[in-house]
Amino acid sequence: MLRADGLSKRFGGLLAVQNVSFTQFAGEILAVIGPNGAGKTTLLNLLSGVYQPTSGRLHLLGQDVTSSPIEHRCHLGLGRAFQIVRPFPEMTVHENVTVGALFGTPGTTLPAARELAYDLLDRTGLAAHADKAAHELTLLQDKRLEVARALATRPQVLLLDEVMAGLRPAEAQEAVALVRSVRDSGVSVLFIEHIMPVVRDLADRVVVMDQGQVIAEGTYREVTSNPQVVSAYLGTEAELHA
Amino acid sequence: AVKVGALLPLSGAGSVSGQAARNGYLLALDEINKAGGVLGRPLELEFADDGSAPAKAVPEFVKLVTVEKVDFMVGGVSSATSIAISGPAKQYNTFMAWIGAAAVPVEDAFADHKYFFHYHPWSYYNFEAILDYFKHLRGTKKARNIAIAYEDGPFGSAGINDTVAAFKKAGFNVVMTEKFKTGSGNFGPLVSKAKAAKPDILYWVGYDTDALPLATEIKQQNLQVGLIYGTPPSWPVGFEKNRLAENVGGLSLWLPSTPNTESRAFVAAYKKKFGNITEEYFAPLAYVNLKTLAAAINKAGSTDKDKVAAELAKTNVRTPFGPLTFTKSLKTQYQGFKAGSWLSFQYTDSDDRVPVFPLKAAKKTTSWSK
Amino acid sequence: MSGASREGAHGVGQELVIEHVAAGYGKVQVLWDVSVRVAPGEFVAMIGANGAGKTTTLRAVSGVVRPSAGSIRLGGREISRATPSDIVKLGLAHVPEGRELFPLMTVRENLELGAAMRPEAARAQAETLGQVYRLFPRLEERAGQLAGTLSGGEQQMVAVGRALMARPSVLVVDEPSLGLSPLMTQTVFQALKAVNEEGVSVLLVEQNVGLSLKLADRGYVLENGQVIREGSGADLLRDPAVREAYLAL
Amino acid sequence: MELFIQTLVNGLLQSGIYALVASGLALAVGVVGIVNFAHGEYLMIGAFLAWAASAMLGVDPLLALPVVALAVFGVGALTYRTTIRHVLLAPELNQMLLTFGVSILLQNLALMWMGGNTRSVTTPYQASSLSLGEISIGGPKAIAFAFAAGILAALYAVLYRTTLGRQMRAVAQNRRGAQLIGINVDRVYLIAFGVSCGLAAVAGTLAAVLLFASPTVGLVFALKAFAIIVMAGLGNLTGVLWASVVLGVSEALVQTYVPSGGGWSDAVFFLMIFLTLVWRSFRGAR
Amino acid sequence: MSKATTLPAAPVTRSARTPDFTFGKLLPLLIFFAVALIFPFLPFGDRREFLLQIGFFTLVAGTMALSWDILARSGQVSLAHAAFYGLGAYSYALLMKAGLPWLAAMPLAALIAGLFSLLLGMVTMRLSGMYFAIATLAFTEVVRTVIQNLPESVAGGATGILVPALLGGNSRQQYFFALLVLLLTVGVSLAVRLTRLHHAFAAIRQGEETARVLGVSVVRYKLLAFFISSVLAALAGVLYAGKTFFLNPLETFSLANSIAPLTTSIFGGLYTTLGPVLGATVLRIAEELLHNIVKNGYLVVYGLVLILSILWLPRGVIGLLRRGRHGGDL
Ligand SMILES: Nc1ncnc2c1ncn2[C@@H]1O[C@H](COP(=O)(O)OP(=O)(O)OP(=O)(O)O)[C@@H](O)[C@H]1O
Ligand SMILES: Nc1ncnc2c1ncn2[C@@H]1O[C@H](COP(=O)(O)OP(=O)(O)OP(=O)(O)O)[C@@H](O)[C@H]1O
Ligand SMILES: [Mg+2]
Ligand SMILES: [Mg+2]
Repeated sequence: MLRADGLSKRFGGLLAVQNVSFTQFAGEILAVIGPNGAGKTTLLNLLSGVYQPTSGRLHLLGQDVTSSPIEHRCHLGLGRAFQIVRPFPEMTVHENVTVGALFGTPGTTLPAARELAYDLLDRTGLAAHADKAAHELTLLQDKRLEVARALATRPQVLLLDEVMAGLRPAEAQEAVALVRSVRDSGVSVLFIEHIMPVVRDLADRVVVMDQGQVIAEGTYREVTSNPQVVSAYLGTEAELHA
Repeated sequence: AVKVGALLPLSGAGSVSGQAARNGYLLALDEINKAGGVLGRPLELEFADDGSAPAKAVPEFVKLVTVEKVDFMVGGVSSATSIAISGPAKQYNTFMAWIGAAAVPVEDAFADHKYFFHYHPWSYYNFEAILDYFKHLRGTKKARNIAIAYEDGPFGSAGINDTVAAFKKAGFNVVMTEKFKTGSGNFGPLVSKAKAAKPDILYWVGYDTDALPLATEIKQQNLQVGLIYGTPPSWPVGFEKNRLAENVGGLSLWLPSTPNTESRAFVAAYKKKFGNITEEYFAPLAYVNLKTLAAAINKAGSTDKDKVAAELAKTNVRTPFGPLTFTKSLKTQYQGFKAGSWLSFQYTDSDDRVPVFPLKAAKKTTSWSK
Repeated sequence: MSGASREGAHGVGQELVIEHVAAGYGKVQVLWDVSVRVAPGEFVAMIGANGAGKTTTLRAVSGVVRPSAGSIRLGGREISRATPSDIVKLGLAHVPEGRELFPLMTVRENLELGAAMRPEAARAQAETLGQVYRLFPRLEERAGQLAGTLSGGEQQMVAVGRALMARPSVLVVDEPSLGLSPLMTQTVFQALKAVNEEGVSVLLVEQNVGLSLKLADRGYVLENGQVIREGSGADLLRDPAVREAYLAL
Repeated sequence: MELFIQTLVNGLLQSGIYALVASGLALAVGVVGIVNFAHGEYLMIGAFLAWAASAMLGVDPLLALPVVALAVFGVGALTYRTTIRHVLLAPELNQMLLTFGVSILLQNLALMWMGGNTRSVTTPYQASSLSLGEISIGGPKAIAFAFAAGILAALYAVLYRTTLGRQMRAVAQNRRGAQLIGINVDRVYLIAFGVSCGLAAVAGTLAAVLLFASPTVGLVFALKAFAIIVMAGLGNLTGVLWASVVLGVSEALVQTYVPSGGGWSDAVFFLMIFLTLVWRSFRGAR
Repeated sequence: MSKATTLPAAPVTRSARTPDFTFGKLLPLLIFFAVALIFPFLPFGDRREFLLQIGFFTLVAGTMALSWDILARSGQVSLAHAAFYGLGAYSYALLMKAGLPWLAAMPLAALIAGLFSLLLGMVTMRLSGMYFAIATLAFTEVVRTVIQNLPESVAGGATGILVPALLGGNSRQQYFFALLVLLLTVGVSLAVRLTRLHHAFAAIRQGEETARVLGVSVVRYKLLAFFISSVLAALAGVLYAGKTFFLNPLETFSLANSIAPLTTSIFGGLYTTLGPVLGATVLRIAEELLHNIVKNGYLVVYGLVLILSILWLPRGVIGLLRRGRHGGDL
């Protein structure tokens, strides 16, 4: 589905992402974890086309998309939710999602897009806020909106950047269930998260990054018992499940 | 009562001339009504502001004609607004005794209008007057080389090619022809160029805003030139007090110091009414405009356009500008002042403008700085 | 803000009292009746569902949102009508939701501005900056980088660091762990505890309920703009309703 | 060769006026983010005050400058208090309409009181110049250039070296953040806007000496100043001087070496700006 | 591989659907056009001819403002409207001079302006905010200077060029023709509002990069906005040319012609169809009334009106009519 070969990104003197390669298979849920500033979000920006890589290649659904424009990747089936939320502030919540539905898949009619947007608001728990302007939402509601909008583009590969941070356990459970159900419909999911219980429950495979590089890769159990990961990322709190 | 509409630029780019004209009209109105009005009743004068913009001038003109039902129209300063109202003017067959709008396209636009009296000289008459003066300077001061600086808008650019050709035809060397941007204060390059051209006369066509910066730059770069001669519609207030103004020459239809009786009377009356005197010739021009129109109506004995036109056409009066009669211009029927009405003057160190040409009006001879 | 400050590090904690506060945005009322008390030097946690009004409560405290009713007192002075800048001068610092950094300024400038508005903090600026850098070494590495280009977690560190730079006597913190790695979350919480132990009163809003209640002396539960429960951290942790709503996983 | 050097000098001197007018705008628009369409009108007020000082009181405009600047600071502060303050939270376009209204108001007030005439002042140094061989450097324009450079340097120092300057930048970048750390946002805006107007008055005073005072004197230069600060990059103060010099010199070159170049100087001015902006946008893209 | 993914069925709880469009929202527009249509037949007596002229220029101002607003909806705050107005006017003048029938010259002139907008749009693509505004301003100034400095035989140079009267100078016919152009503009505006264009433009305006991530083809939509907007502005320019018989570069391309649509739209209500039209009408009426009441210095009061209106009506005149939520306006 998604294959990265030796992706690198340099900001001035800083190599934020160094030679990262991985492959994500259809229907797989892949977690990317790592310390703050490890380069996770930058990696996502490379995948979604917000940044051009300094070197390396990227394939999406068999096509080389290394230098294709952002919207083209979206049309191919790449959806993304931002870590630092970016709602369209003056639009209503519903209109925000409608934009994703309308343009994510070429050929969608406006009524169909509106309908889909309402469905997604229901599924992300934003139904009650549908007619609010997006700038009136709380940060956590904005994060849900990010997810709803990304889903609205009907992606084949969904990139989620810390969308569950700040959720209560019960809410996190719902979110986990939502992501699972999305996966069950055939979508591959790549997500970044610092909440380890969520990573544990959701990820089929975990990639660990530090200082721009992949330092470990494997199942949740494998990576959390990797001493390098523990010292760089998890800390002494080895007991992760409350 | 007889109603006259005055369409003037009371705001916008042309407001200096417009406001001056307004005062001239008010003064004339006072005098007319004190003397018994027209056709035995007080004359009514209705002002409208054309904002110096065609899109405002058209409705205002139509309003004066159809709503206020004025019998005659006076005023008009900017060429663009005058052209814009030529349509409605023809539609309503409006009687127009017009003071401004010197550009040639206006003449084209009103060429076939039966009731169009144009007081101000067309731009080619202005040039004729200048050429006469320069020929005189060639005779007395051996002036041969002319450098021309003109602003790049419609005012400065109108007929510039003809100007250059005419100078050449009259035997002058046009050693420089340069555009400048009015109001920019950016004369450095132009004066540098003029220095290389070594002109006897620097002839500039621009606005009041350009007078001081140009004079400054000439002094700073020490350009040697016999005469700096300009034709702005008006001069900066306080320019006469500036040492840089000394010997700068210009063209005007009228100066407050113009020595004829009519002018002195006008100055006195104006001072009495407004407390000070204006330098803008649009004030006396408007004054003459309304006075002659009122006289013609009285003579015609009715407001019938044809009768009034016939009487106005016969006008032969002395004015602050000299005698006024209406004769044909290149394209229009009734043209008032022509080349002969223009005065050339120079600023002197006694803070005043003194006529230097034509010689019959001159109070001193031209100071030549070479 | 009385003269003697323990170890000269931070001001001695002041009391923060929120009484029957109501507030909202425009015509929408969000808080109905909120009463919270933070004793001098106390560490109080506030928890509550998404949209309950926690952030709004903190905004009311720091003067960004005007309460429509009720009173807020800081060290005995009424501040519900005071401007945010007055409130900061009285010794309150706020780590806001959404960080609210200055994106086109460097990390260092962001931090220094945190100290700039309080003379006593400005005087100790160099020293506090050292403490913040010790707490977040990453920020020292990135001192010259524009804050807007930092990673999410790094920005959160700046937000916390900027508030500490003010050497507050009362610190209100809105979800500081958001976006931080597990390791960094621990660091931040330890830092809050340390600051608190120096005498600073802390009011913390946090979804990481387990951790925050463990640290806190007392806690409040907010729902629909009203306080529905309060008690010691340990009591609340034992409360079955709280456990079910905020801890079960 | 002499002509070439004189041309460069001419361009440089003209750029001083540009930079001077732009300096105040650079603070309000470039740094603090208040899009002030009325900037030229504060310049105009400054020019009239300087003219009044000279023509009515006989005080040299340059001597009157501090008082003029202070007075216009006051006018600016008043404008801020009564109007701008209330639209700070509104979208930028609303601010534009507001300042546009202020501009119409002030310009027409001036027209009503002073008439549309051009007024000029007389000073002994007006035509002073320094001659180096055949090259001459106009005195007042050189003063304007020095003022511009000085003001921009001072602004830079204030913005990047003082707490007040940092506060200004902070307020512009994140209002709520600035509030939260205790910055008195209202006061900072007031000062920034007032100072910007005061600087406009400095430019106005020199405009009165160099050019003229009239209700429309601000128009020509404010427009160009806007373009200059945008070309420099909003918030880039050193860029303002550079952009002015580049524009002034290229205008001078065109005027000198292209026949009838004076007519093309505006085209060159704006074409340079257009190309810079476009080029930078394509180069800067990723 | 096609995107045939179906999402799992939604749970039973359903959001309340707010309809996007109701005919009720069109009512004010319908009223406006009804009034505008019978306006020339109202018993104004002597004032009719005058009011027709005012009406004509108001309709032109409304067309300009609305066409500017359509562009602004895509986040492009342009100061090139004078350029397209002028390009339309000048193209029309030159095509008429070349002997084309006016009904052919008019659309052709609009198309020429449209082509220029595409060129401009392509190079200003990546600029936003003030940078975009100043680049478009610079474009206008360059176009003006070029026309001004071309030999007089080409386009009249600085002096200007005469244009034949529109519809033989019949002011009532001119009025209805201007009304038709405004109707066309309103139609286009509504079409933009009620189709996907609305969502594309709004998304680009509020977050260009985010819009692209969501699949919006930003380049295409921005250019489309530019094209539509400039064609309509050019039509307004043609109306102006045919009404005033005369064009000169300084007036036709003046900054005022770029700023008026901006202020009119904000005054009326941004990003709506009714707002700019209403803004033009109210401003013109206000100006006319002030002119009659204050006479001297009415522009001072006019400036004051603008200031007070933005202080009290942050959403423009339309905010008085509609107290609804964001985005609901047509
Ligand atoms: N535009 C930029 N310019 C300079 N440095 C940048 C830029 N964007 C990111 N960086 C730096 O690159 C590094 C990687 O950032 P990134 O956002 O990818 O981290 P992350 O792994 O997502 O961290 P977090 O968990 O905190 O969100 C960080 O140190 C950041 O400061
Ligand atoms: N600026 C605003 N304008 C209008 N409504 C707002 C605004 N900010 C928040 N709200 C509304 O107020 C309610 C409470 O918001 P608040 O931010 O206080 O909640 P919270 O408890 O902090 O929630 P969270 O856990 O999501 O941060 C929410 O329903 C939100 O939609
Ligand atoms: Mg990240
Ligand atoms: Mg919150």
